[in-house]
Amino acid sequence: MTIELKKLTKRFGTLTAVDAIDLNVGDGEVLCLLGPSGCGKTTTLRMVAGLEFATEGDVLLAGKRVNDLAPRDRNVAMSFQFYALYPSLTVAENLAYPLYAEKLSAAEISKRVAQVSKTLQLDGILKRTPGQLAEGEKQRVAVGRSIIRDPKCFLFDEPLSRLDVQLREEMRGEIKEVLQDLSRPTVIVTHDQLEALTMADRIAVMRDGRIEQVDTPHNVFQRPSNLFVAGFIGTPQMNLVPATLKGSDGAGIAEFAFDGGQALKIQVDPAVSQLSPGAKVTLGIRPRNLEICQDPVEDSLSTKIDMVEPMGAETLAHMNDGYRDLRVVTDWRVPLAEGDHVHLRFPPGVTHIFTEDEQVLRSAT
Amino acid sequence: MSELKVDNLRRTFGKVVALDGMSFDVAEGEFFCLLGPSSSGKTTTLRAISGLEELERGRVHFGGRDVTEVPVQGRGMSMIFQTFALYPHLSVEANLAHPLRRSGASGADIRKRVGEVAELLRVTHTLKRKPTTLSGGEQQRVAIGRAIVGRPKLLLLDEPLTNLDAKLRDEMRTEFKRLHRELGMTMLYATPDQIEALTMGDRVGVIRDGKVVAIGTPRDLYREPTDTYVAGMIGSPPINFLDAKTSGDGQLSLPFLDRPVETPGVAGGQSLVVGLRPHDIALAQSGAAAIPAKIHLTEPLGDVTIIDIRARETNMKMVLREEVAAKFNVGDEISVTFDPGDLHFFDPSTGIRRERQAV
Amino acid sequence: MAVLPTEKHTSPATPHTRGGFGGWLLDPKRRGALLVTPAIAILFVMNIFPLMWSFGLSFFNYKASSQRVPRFQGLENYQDVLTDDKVWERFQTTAIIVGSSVILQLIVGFLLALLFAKAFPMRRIVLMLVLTPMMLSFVSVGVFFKLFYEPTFGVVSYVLNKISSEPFVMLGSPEGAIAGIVIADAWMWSPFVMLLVLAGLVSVPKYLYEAAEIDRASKWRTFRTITFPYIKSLLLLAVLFRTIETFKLFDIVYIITEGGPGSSTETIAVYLYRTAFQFFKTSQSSALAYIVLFIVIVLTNLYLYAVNRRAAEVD
Amino acid sequence: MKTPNLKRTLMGATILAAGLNAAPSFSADITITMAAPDWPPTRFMKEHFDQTYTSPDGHTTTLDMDFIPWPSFYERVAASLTSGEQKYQMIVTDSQWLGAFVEGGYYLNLTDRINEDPELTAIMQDLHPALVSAYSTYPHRTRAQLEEAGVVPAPGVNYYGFPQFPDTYVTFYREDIFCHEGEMAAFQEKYGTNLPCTYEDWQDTDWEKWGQIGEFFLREAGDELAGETLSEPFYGIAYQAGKGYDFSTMQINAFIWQNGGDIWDESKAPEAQAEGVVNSDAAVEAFDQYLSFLQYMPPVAKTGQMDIFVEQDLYMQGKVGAIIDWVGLGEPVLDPNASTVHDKSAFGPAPGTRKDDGSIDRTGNIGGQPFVLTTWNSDEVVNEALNVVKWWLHPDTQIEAVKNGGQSGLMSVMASPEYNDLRPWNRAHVEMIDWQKDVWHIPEFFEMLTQQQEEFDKAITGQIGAKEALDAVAEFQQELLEDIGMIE
Amino acid sequence: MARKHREIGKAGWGYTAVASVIGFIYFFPVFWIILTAFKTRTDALAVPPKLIFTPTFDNFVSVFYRASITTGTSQATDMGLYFFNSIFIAFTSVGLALIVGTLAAYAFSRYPLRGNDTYLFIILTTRMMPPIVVIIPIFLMFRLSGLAGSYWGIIFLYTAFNIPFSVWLVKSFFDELNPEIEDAARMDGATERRVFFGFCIPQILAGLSATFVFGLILTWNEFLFALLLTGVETRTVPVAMARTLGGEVGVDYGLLAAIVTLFLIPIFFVTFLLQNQLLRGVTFGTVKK
Repeated sequence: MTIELKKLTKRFGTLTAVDAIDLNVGDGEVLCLLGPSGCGKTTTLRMVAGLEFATEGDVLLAGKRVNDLAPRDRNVAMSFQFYALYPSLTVAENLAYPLYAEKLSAAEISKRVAQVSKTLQLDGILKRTPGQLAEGEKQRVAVGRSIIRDPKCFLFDEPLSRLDVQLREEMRGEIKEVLQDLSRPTVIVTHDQLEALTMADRIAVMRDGRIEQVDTPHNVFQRPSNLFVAGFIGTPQMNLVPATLKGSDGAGIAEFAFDGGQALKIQVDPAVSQLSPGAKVTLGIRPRNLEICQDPVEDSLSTKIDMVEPMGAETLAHMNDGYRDLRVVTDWRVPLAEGDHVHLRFPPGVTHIFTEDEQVLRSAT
Repeated sequence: MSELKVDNLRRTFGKVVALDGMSFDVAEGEFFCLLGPSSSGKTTTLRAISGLEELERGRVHFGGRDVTEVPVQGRGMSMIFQTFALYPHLSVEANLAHPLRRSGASGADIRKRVGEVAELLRVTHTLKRKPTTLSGGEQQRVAIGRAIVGRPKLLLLDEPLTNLDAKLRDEMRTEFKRLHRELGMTMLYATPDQIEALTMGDRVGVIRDGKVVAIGTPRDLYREPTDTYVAGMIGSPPINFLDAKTSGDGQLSLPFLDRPVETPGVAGGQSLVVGLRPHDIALAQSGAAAIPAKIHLTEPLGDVTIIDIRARETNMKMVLREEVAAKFNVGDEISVTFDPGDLHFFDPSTGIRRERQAV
Repeated sequence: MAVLPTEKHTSPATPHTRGGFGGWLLDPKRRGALLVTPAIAILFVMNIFPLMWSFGLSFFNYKASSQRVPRFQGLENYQDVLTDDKVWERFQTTAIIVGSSVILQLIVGFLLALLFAKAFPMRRIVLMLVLTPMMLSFVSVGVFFKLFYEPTFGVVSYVLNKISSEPFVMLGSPEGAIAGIVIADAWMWSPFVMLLVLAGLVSVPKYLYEAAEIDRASKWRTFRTITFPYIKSLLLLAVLFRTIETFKLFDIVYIITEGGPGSSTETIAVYLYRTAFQFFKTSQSSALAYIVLFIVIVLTNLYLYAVNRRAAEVD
Repeated sequence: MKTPNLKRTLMGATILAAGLNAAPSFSADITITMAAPDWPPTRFMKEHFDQTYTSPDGHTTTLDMDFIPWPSFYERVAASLTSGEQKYQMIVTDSQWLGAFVEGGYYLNLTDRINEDPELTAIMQDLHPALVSAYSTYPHRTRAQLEEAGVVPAPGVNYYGFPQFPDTYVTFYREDIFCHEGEMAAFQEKYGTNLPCTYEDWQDTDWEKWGQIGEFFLREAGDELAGETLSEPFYGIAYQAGKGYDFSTMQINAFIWQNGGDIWDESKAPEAQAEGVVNSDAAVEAFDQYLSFLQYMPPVAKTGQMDIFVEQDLYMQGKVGAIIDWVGLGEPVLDPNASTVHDKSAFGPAPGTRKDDGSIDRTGNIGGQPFVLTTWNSDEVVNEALNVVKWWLHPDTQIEAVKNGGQSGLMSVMASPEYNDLRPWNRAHVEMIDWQKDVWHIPEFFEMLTQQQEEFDKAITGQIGAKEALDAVAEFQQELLEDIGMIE
Repeated sequence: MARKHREIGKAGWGYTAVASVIGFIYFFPVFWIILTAFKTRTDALAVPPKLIFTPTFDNFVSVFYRASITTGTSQATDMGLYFFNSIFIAFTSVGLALIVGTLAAYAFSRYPLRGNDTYLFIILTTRMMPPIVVIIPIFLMFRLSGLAGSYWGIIFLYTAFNIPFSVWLVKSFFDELNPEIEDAARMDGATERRVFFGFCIPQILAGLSATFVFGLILTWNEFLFALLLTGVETRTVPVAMARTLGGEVGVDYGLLAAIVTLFLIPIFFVTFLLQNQLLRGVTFGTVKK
């Protein structure tokens, strides 16, 4: 079973919420739709569920076009951002709710409820109503209700957005474990890149109704296809430094001039040779990839520590040389003092180049 | 000399004890964070300091005098509220100008100050608008602006980032820190989020059940948590707690190891709770120190990946760089190791930290 | 009560006093009491004091139309009232009218609410048509419904006469007269129930219906498990509020039937009015008024209980 | 209230002193506020007062009439009186309230004034004794008692009021139908007696014929009436049978009296009983007769809502051939804007019970209202108010009033040659007024009336019989009268 | 593109048509009353009932001027004065109640007294009880105090009548305010008076005006107190309306309908504007949504 979206478009009046997107979710695959609020990810999900109608394009579930089917006829399971637990029913009744339509025997229903409640550790709270549950429990019940039956696909809308920081960290893992057992196409909508990175097999990064990149978490993180994805994924945010290409050697070693006059050679993707010297580029490098040297070394950017933020195991340092801010994350043991002059090295192979049209410059692999 | 001295505050709401023996000092110009879970008394503390809350017991000293009886209007503090509490019926400009009204400053003066603050916080373009038309980040900045425009000697911040989304929170943290440096005012910041406390605070006071249970610099609290509560509170992913025994001097038995670990300074024959931070667990190259473990779950966070491992029935979390972690899959067998020097020891019954020499 | 403040609502500590109005207002210990005083004072003078007075009166044999010096007679008035078959008959009549009217209001109001629960073009305007009855005065509703029921001139009678051969004489029998009053009252106040039910219906988060749709729940199950629980407490509120209000039913009865035929539609409010203002049995009517007041207090208590339950559910 | 007012007493003394010292032409500004129902007879009084009145004592007198809508008139006046606001100097009052408000100390006893003032004495003598009995006396004195005394004021009788609008009920009928040749012939054929067409015919109409008329003119839609096909049902007769106020008692009392029954044996108080009088066989028989005609009336009679206005509406809209209603409601019948039968109506005396000698007893219950003075007025105001009374009961004023929809209680006016032609119902009114009696004026009257209306209503709507109803009334009245000490 | 079903909770013009028909059936009695306002007496009582007739404005004229049947002269009905009385009495008393009630509501919301809920309960009870229960003692009190028939008497009474309503409704608005805004104002140095007038009141201005209007509507139609406790000069419109109920003729349906129609117009529009607040208003703020 698969989900296929073909040129799927949704317009509300003059506003185009979703703009002709194509997407495939394979059987058993978990796909995260990731993007800032208002990017059209929830609308896309709702079109798959049938709660919203496509203006143009098609939704195919298991190869069948379902555009004109009501949600109930599409046989999808969905968990809502606000959980949508039925407030007057107990947890057990909530879990059993989707099963009534399948005309199962009472015994079968209670068996399935028991199964799910065991998987999600809901045994202790089966008799309670949603009002008596903690946020995390509600969340698990919502998940339980969507996985109790055997639908064509699973849809999750911002499943963790209502939980506090600590609970979110716990639940990320928990849901991921559950998802690994469901062999159905699954779509998760989230605006939190950490959730997407942890839970997805693939991530589709959306912006303004379009998909910017679809790839594995690893690739989305390590090989962003454009400036938006690079900036959106990763915390602290990737350092994005405007620079001018001075020249390259064809093997990926290129020299860049920075504002303020400093110039250095950095090993980047060999595709840099496609650019002619003088081209304006943006260099992208993750805060954890920059290396701090106390003493000046060749091809390092000298700068000054502006501010230090201890984060426990790591330390985030803000550097400023008068022209640009750079964020660097180091182990907490590295001594850093505000006002110190340091030198930053760009290790080979970790610097991305974005051209003026904001696309990454990368040789085919 | 301490600018703010909070001494043994008590406040109850019906049967609920909000504050009970809350005491701490904040030095002039210091950025002090109160860290504690929700309803541990942070908000009540700030409100008591500001004079918005009456106290049953305890004194508040500020700027060298006892202000316990001084009305809220006369304390010269300002506050940033969790809900921002912007005046919805006034324009941004009027919101920012309000704290200056009582100072008797001239209209021109007020306009100048408002302009400066708006400039500083990059909200100049919103001055004529009503707060409800602003984005969350802009509202937050206006709230900050209103709190600092009167140049208070003490700025109280009550979970100001709770209502913002993750990305904005990261940005605002840095912004607060920068503001503190530029304005040099004393700040008292309440938050339930350890990362906020660690990144911003000069010192952090950890609150539990209405009183401060630990005070220290972020680094100290991370390195030498005073008890299991503090240890569990600080650090992400949270510290791994393990039940351990010492078999002899310097010999520590850990549940996931079939042999004792050499740990100098540990006395024999006692039960301990051992804390081991996920970041302190490393992949083992090879050799005797290697502990065999199985990968249970991976959570890629971008640069780093949290790996849940299981070693002899014991679940632990560790953190690996993404490019390293990407090589592994769930179910893979790996070897890990740690430096015994990174272990933290706690009393199993009280949870209080034990220093090595004392152990 | 739902009105209990959370801890954040409490007064700030501002122990210092100042002169003048500000200082007076600023005294935090008395501020609440002082602010409440004017309201309580007016209520005391115009409501509570008269009530106490009449409570006193209810132990005398005072008549407002007589110059005789009132004589204290203890609980005699209460005894008279409570042992008077007439009074019990009026209570019974009131109960029947209140009961059937409230039930009818619930049904009609509920159906109307279902009609208006959907968003449709011009909804606000169409809704106004249904809300209008509530804005009329009792007098006009009474007079015109009486005219509608009139066997010769009435529109209702005219239409029904076309259908049946017998002339339609609605108010000729006790049952018909009660029906006539109930229909008029229910017509006037069903929109109120509708408003409450509508509030319940729109308070159901849309995502619950979406979830039910996804879960393939039948319409009936959706109603039973989602819609109904949301309006349940509001229905209870509607019942109590309307019961309290219908308990006051006076003008419509007085105009449509004058309590007739016989005394079959004379409500306790009409009877109280007659006792006090036509028979001038001031003391006795005070005693009866106190009994009515007691019932209203009980009902009001139940009402507030329902309000709080609703508030708890909404939170 | 009779609380002595020092200020007022002093004022009175000053005025008295001034009167003694100075010339008798002491004048002042006087405002007389009068509670009055809002309808033409009172409106006329105000208009005419403003145009014609000059104070014989030289005062500048203003008559400030508070026109109160009829339906809330009683409540308003009762509220004003018992609330002690002392707003009114004069009040138009239904006669049955006299007891309650005299006992309450609100209505001024005028016996001495009348006694001392020959002008007033003359007026009282000229007033029809039925009116004096009904409108003026408290405790109530019957016409017979007054006539026996023969003088005004009669010894031991207290006088309170003067007629503002003396009202009687008469028959309103459709000349076009009752004088239609075909209908007349058909009626003659069916009942062997004539269909009343002229005034004289109505003088000879008893309840039996009234019933025949009802039966005769009961027509379905589609039937012929006076040569035209009816699109809606038509009815022959209607009289009051309404639950409100006194809207059935007034008619039922007539039946009872005419049948030799009585409504309460007050004349023998305190020994007399309500039991056995109120529910006497004669009374039951009379009530039964009253009920027997309801079947011919428009269906609203079955609801107990046939009040004096509904009758009038049914008549004016051409739904009924003849009604018995108050003269006071006659004017709109002639108004083309309100009435479809304004040019087809004539008026006759109300039917009565034929006695053995062939004459007809038309004893009826008087309507209309007296006006009274209130007890808190200063002497000066009382004097001036009595001047107003004299002005109002002056024959010239009375004639003008009659021309403008009023009525007169002065025998001299009613006897004047022009009187009968002033309004079409005047002849009937004069004939009827001689038959009038009134209900008893005890303070508890309202309670009795309400309960009685309730029982009558049950009988009218067919829930109980005449006997049951009157038994219930008798039992209630007996108990109540015993309670208040009227019966021992 | 073809749609098999609509999104949940939405409907189109077809639905509007159905709802309009049902709404109109429900509205029909009112429609009939409005029609009657344009009918002559004969048309109003015509059998069969007339839907088509020659409309007349006489009834509306008669509201203010009436022609005497006998003399044919036209007299002012004093309806202008009664209008003024209604407006003056209602505005003054509702205004007073709003001021007094707002102060109390603020206290109940922000400075709860001991027994706060009991006070609130008593206040609500005074409004829930049938007026017939209090009218007797009030009547007696007016009798002794001499307040009967004066403007101040009825204004005072209506003020008391409106206070419970104002307190509960305004309190519900105060309860919804974010109290941190007031705290912020205090921190900014605002006095308590300024907190109240400068920050609380402006935020609930809309609520206050809604309360005022609801109070007017409730007071406007009051009949029993007005009947018994107003005098000639202080009579209000509902009492004056009673003149249509009988006098020389029975009920003057056309005139009553005309008055009802005239009085319906302002309330209709006000209700239309306040539609979203309506429920809160009619339940004294106890039900917010």
